[in-house]
Amino acid sequence: MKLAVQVNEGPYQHQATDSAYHFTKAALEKGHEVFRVFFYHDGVLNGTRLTTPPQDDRNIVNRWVELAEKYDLDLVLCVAAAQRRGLVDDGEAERNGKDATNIAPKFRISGLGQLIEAAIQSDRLVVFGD
Amino acid sequence: MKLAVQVNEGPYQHQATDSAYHFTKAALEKGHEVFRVFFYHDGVLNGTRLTTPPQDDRNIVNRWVELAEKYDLDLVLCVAAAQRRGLVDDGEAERNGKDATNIAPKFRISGLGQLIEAAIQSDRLVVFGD
Amino acid sequence: MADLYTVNKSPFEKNSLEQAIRFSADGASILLIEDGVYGAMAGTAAEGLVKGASGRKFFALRSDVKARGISEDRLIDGVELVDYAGFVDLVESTDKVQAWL
Amino acid sequence: MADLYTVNKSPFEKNSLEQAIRFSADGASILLIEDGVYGAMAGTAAEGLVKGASGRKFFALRSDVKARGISEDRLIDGVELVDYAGFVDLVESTDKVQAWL
Amino acid sequence: MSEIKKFMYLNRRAPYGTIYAWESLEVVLIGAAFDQEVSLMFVDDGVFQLVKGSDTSESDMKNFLPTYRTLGDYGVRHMFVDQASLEARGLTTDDLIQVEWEDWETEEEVDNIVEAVDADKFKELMAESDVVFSF
Amino acid sequence: MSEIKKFMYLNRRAPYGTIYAWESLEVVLIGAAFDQEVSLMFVDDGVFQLVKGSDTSESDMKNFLPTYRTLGDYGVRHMFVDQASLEARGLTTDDLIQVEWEDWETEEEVDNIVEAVDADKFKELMAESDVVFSF
Repeated sequence: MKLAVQVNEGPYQHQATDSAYHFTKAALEKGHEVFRVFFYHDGVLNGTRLTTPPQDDRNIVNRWVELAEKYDLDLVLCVAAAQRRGLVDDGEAERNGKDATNIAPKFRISGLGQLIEAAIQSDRLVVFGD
Repeated sequence: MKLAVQVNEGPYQHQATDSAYHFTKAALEKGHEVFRVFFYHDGVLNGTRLTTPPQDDRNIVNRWVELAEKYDLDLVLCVAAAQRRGLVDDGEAERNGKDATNIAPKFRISGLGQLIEAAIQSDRLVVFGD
Repeated sequence: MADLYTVNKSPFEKNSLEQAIRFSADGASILLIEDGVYGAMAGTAAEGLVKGASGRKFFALRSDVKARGISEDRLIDGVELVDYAGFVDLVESTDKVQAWL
Repeated sequence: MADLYTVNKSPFEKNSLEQAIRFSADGASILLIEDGVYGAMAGTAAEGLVKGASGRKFFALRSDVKARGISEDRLIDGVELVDYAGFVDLVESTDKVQAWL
Repeated sequence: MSEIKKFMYLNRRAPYGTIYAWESLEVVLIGAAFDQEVSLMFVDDGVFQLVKGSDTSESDMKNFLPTYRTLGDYGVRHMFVDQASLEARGLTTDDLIQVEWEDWETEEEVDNIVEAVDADKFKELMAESDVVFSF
Repeated sequence: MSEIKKFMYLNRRAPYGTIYAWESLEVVLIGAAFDQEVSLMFVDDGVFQLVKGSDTSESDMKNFLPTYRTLGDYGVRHMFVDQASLEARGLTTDDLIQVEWEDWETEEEVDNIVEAVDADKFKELMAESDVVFSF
């Protein structure tokens, strides 16, 4: 089965991103293909490398990064949502005159078309949100 | 009247931060003192300088900055909440080994004690959240 | 003096208005903001909450009412519209603020 | 085959479970996750939602049930606990997923 | 892959209090570039998204009601509204905006693609859909 | 300013589904450094925060139930639970954790500061408070 996953909430505030991570990991471990994880709304905040969660808590951003490294997962942050919430890569920094970036490795910023495409190409779309 | 304002949500996702801004501005314009605006939970995301909202929409971060410049407002981001969500100033970057900062001018990162102190020192605490 | 209660949730989505009313003392002021202003609409399944709450004074934030396309003639009788300056005045004229989120 | 409905809200906080049931077709599978697992508790004012929904199969995510201190003997009869692998299987064995947030 | 899928957007949130309604609309607009069959469903407080007369001049927020009116030009064929949700809120379809639709090839025209449906019809529509987007 | 204020923390959210319960608790812990009179009120799904038996071993989340048990040492004098909220959820105070309290100066001890109250008592408590924190 080919899956598309949509994440609507940021890390820590809502459990939605935890659920999305555990679901995605379980699907990959069962041998399913995850075509793309698309981060929308506050979900784009999953893609910042600047978090420092408490040592006795899970590291939500790093978990995604490690999963992406292991399974060559496509982690896409919606560009419009990212601009509103201050999620920036090199290209965005240059285009919008920002003096820093905060995107984590393995994440990329792209358009909403990537969500539509994922929904078309995949057998199932699974949405996690508030 | 001396006011403390608490903001629990980030920009754009929830209207809470809009309400907090308009309320704070109205209080200042009426001549009240705003002892502190304390940003907690996702509220810390109000303090990033990396946002680029659409040109036909309000710029929530810049509104706070301008209000702080005009009225010498104390805008405090909770450090624990900021660490979880990737809000970083120079000190935090050094302490946690981060290679970039994203805090906006006029905001500062400090402890939760600043919220308690604000509640003690002020005549009213007004909370805006989801 | 009694307290000011702020309610920012639609009464159709969450019970915040119902609970704010239930736990408010006589003489309380209840201010509806954000999606909370839907609680001020007449003719809905939730109008009984405000209509049945005697001894409370209800306010709604005008800018939020207008943004949601609620015309003044659809407001429950007795609900008073205020702007943010009026919100500040309510905070000043009451004992303290309770946010029912 | 029918659809899989995911519900992540407490039935005491929002009507998502009620609506998912109301709009679900006969044979639907309804998976309770996150705060949605409170809908699987027996003896609550909301238990009628699940108990009264004949023709639907209910599941609850075990890790979320356990995190909230709901012991298995307090679950409504017929609610089946699954882990994330079981969640994936449900997605595969149904037509599509509807998230009722 | 040239298969045409049936997309259903499930809208259950009031506008303005949160961004979900607006960012959901942005997906629909972008989705027009793809050749899919698109319907929108408004349930619960989602029906408030279509209420006429929104005026954001005093609230410093973007009024996106006009954008809904253009959806017929963005490949949206149906906008369904849950009748029970309307009734609970004291609303009828007269309180909602109208959205026109025209097929540029066949010149088929529809005055208003906003339509109230009951639960049975709703179930049928959801069952026929291939993908459901929730926000 | 040496005035002692009465702080009331209003908790209406379930644990784990969102971070509000946990980050609210962090405020209470930090607040212990200030000499205030602190009470906590649990209403609606907030009562679930105190339910015994939480086990997060399978969910990779931090179990913060033990922290509530220590609140007596952090200057919290009262933890009130809305009786009606408990009943709607099929719970009694037997389902909730107990929290001990001891005054180190007077050696006064209380076995359990968790107490169910009705709406009238609730109103009274809120009226007596100087500051209400909501999360």
